[in-house]
Amino acid sequence: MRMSKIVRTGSDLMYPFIFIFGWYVIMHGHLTPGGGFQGGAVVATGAALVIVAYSYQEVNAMIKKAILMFQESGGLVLFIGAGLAGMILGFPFFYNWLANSGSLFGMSVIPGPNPGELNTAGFLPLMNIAVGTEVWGGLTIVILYMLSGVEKEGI
Amino acid sequence: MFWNLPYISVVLLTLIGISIIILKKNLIKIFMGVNILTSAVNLFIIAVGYRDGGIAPIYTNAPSTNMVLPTPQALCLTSIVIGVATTALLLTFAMLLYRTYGTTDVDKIRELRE
Amino acid sequence: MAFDLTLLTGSGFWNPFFWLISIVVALILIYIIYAFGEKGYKRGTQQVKPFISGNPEPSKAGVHVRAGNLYWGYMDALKVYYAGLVPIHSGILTDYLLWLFSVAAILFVLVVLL
Amino acid sequence: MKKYLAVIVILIITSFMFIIGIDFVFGAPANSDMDDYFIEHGQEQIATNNIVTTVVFDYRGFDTLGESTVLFTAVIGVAMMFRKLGEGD
Amino acid sequence: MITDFLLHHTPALLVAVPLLGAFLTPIIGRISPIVRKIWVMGTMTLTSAIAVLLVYLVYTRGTFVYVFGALTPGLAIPPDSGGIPIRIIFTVDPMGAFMDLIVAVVGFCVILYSLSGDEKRTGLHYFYTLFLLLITSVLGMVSTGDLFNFFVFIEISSLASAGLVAFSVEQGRAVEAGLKYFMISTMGGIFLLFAIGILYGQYNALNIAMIAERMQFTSLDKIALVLMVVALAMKCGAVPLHFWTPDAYSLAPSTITAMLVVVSQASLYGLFRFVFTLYNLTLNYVTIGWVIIILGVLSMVIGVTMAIPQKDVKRLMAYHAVSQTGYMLLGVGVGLAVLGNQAALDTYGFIAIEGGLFHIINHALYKGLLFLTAGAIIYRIGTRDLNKMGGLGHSMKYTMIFFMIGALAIAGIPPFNGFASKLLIYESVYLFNPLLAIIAMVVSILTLASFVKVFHSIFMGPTLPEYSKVREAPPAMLIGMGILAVLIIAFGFFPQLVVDSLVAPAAHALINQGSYISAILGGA
Amino acid sequence: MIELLAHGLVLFGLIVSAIMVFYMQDLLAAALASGLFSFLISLEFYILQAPDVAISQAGIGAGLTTAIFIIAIRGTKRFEEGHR
Repeated sequence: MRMSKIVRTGSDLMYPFIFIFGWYVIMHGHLTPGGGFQGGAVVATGAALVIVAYSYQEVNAMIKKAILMFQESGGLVLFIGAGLAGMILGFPFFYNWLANSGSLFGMSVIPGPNPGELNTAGFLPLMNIAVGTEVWGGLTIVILYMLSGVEKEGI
Repeated sequence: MFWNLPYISVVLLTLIGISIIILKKNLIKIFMGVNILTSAVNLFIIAVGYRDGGIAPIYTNAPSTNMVLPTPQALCLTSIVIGVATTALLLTFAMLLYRTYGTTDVDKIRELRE
Repeated sequence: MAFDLTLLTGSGFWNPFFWLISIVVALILIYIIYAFGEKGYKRGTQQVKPFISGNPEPSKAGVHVRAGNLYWGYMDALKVYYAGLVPIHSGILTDYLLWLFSVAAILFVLVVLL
Repeated sequence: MKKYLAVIVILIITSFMFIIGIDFVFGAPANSDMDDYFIEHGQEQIATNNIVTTVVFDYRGFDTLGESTVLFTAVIGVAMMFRKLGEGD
Repeated sequence: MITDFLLHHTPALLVAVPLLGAFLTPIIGRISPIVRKIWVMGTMTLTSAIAVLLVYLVYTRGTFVYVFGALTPGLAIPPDSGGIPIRIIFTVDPMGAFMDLIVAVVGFCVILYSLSGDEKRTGLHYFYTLFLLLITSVLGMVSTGDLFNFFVFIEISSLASAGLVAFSVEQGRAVEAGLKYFMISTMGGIFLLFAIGILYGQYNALNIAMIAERMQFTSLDKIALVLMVVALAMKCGAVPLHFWTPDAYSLAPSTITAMLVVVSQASLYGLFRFVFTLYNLTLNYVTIGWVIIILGVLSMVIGVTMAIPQKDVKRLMAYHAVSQTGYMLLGVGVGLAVLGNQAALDTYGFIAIEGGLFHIINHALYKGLLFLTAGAIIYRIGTRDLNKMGGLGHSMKYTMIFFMIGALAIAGIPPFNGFASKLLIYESVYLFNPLLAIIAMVVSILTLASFVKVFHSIFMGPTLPEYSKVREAPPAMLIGMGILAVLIIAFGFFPQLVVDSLVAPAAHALINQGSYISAILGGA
Repeated sequence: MIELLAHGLVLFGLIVSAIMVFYMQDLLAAALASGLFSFLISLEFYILQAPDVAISQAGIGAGLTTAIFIIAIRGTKRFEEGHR
């Protein structure tokens, strides 16, 4: 199944904005509503838009499933690695070893309502990125594989 | 009683979800019922954590500190992602079954019995 | 013995050692019966063949009793029981889900009301 | 026959579910000490403004690991089932 | 330094190591089959070693508490929180450690077995990924002290095992079995989530110990209890919620079937944990005890009677698994029904619980062994229909011996381990209600009868012409089965040692709600 | 008052769309009704002050779940048994 040229051009134009919005949601997860799951889902929805606009064969030539699988595994390894790194540094598993440390993402905040600062929250942004990568890859690969099941039937 | 509106809708949605699951015969329809049931449970969990006049538990430019409970929202996020994973796997099963059995009617997918 | 073999069961006990003794006794009995056997037996001669009223002996593989023929009498005696039990395993997914919900309903009545 | 049984079962379950609909009071949680702790201390301990994210990734971070694992499992499952049909592996 | 590290973070490593292994398997598994085998085997060996270490620590030092994300992992309650646990806590008491041991042993044997005989299959890196995820989920389920975490792990186990059941997608029947199993498990998961929501809404806590301390047993709690009992009884395959069991067990690869037995044991653990630790005496324990007893009796009788006419070897064994689950439910249910009566608990209730728990480990061992032998036979002759088998005893001698050990153990013939645990159950249940004990004995006899049938139709008789070229199972399979067989014999010869050192602490931990609560909340 | 009205309206819409899922025999229409249901429930989450969950439900529930439902309907068949 192949959509018309208008739809494809539209999806081409839309995709960068959806992508940027998704990554905004991921990166500001600790300040505004959102986070890894939500942002990853938004990016994956954008990918779904592209996949729907083009035919499966064209998308399959564009994106390799192995790369998406690698991306998904990589996100998860980053996620669990952030937890394990604390253990190597002498803290318990999943201890937030970056929070209030002054280094990367280590600024403190004043309690109470405030506009917030991006460079806070310890390893939470790292985990947001990891989860965002994982959800993006995972949901896209689910759609691709399910479409592969449809297309072989010739429907 | 009137203020319990979300809980009452949870009960009604549970009723509809269970009805779809038991009474309908099409696999895809049954999975939609599962989706409705999951959403009903999610709504229930969120409703449990609501406080009258509370705001979302986000300090960024929040006007006050009377906040709704954050844990139900965390649980609900988890359950939504679990729901989509479950739905994807279930639909995969349905598609593969259609390939071999040529139907999505549960009355006809019964080679395994006794 | 470093470990106490006896298993205490509150009102009784069990020791695998008794089982070992009984096995030894059984082996001795087997040997005694074996010793009473016919001395003139020779393998691979006509002596081994059974005599079935002069009919030729069927091949070994042909007389193997297959699983479906075992316990025929048992199955025949309990025909009524199995006629009620087997159709329950109907293979229909919604039936199984209905069982799940029925058990939930029964337990609701039992536990919440009692 | 089976349909009537199904309707009866659904009605029984729903009538018991109404206990839930009546016993809980909407808008006034019976108990909120754990969540009050998150709201009060979450910001200074983790330096995060979004308490939900704090709960998701820090206080209950292990759940989130499990949740990502569920998604991973589903992806692997879907990929495994379509393995003959997709090209490559 | 490294031992210090291991001793402090054992529960975290128990889950983190197989998870990391599973995440990397899809990447590493692509390199080559040899690398994949080494990787999976190494991960599983490490996991088993950590589990055994954890079991040792728990049995020598008492309950192991590990708080995820706190600065001091042993401190369940932060000082500024006002006496409430706020983070996810792993509470490994002897009961949980007991289950960890089962998972470690059976998982190790199964992975050893699966090293050979998988050349015919495709998509093996997916298979091993899901396998490691399944191991992780079971280890997490039995170690966790947090309700929602339990739900997450049970969902992982549902997804992973459903995928593995449908692993042979080329046969539509496997997909059908996977669908039925997964659909019913999903409903169970929704029930469980609903129950967790109810408990959370009332008590604002997710930690089992915390909820147990605040438990008031309102009608909402009763609803939550019913939802949990139904969901977990379904997962462990108790009649009349057992319909997925024969389908899933018979069509999964044999290695996975052996693991599915362990998964259902873990669900059984969850059922016992919730009933004993979460509710204990606050609940109407006599009613719920009788509910569990009736589920157990139904499972025993219907499971074994459905098993006898089966023609598929694995389907028959699956019905026996249902039947054996009934023994555990019966034993522990009797213990639960007399929980408030101290005199009865001392005379027979505690022994009934011991018997039920001892039967869990025995069942995991011999049922795992039986499914593995069935897998070896199916691997060699390519059919699972009992009517087509016969005379295999001539060519597969070791498999026959292992099958015989497993069959005699499941039928409760001395001196194998099944007899010891069944004896405990019979004698204690007889004091509770003689009728139940008689039913249990009759079921045991029927089990023996049906295994005589299986043994006769698979191994006895002359060599059939179509199987004249069948060879013995590969050595890796034999080693995997051999470890289980040796354990069965050892458990049969030293039952009192096992009961005293492994089972009795677990049973004490199960019925002693106070010690579980005080391990988390301190004092009290 | 207006909030209460909106709240009630959303809940009413939820139940109506769930009943639509029950009665639609065209599975594609039922999938779209299910998407509408997801969207309404995300609105309800927003009303209940859970913006995180609302975004998540809108992206995952209303967007992706509907998409995979439609893909699955394309891979199987469009109408329920007994249709016409």
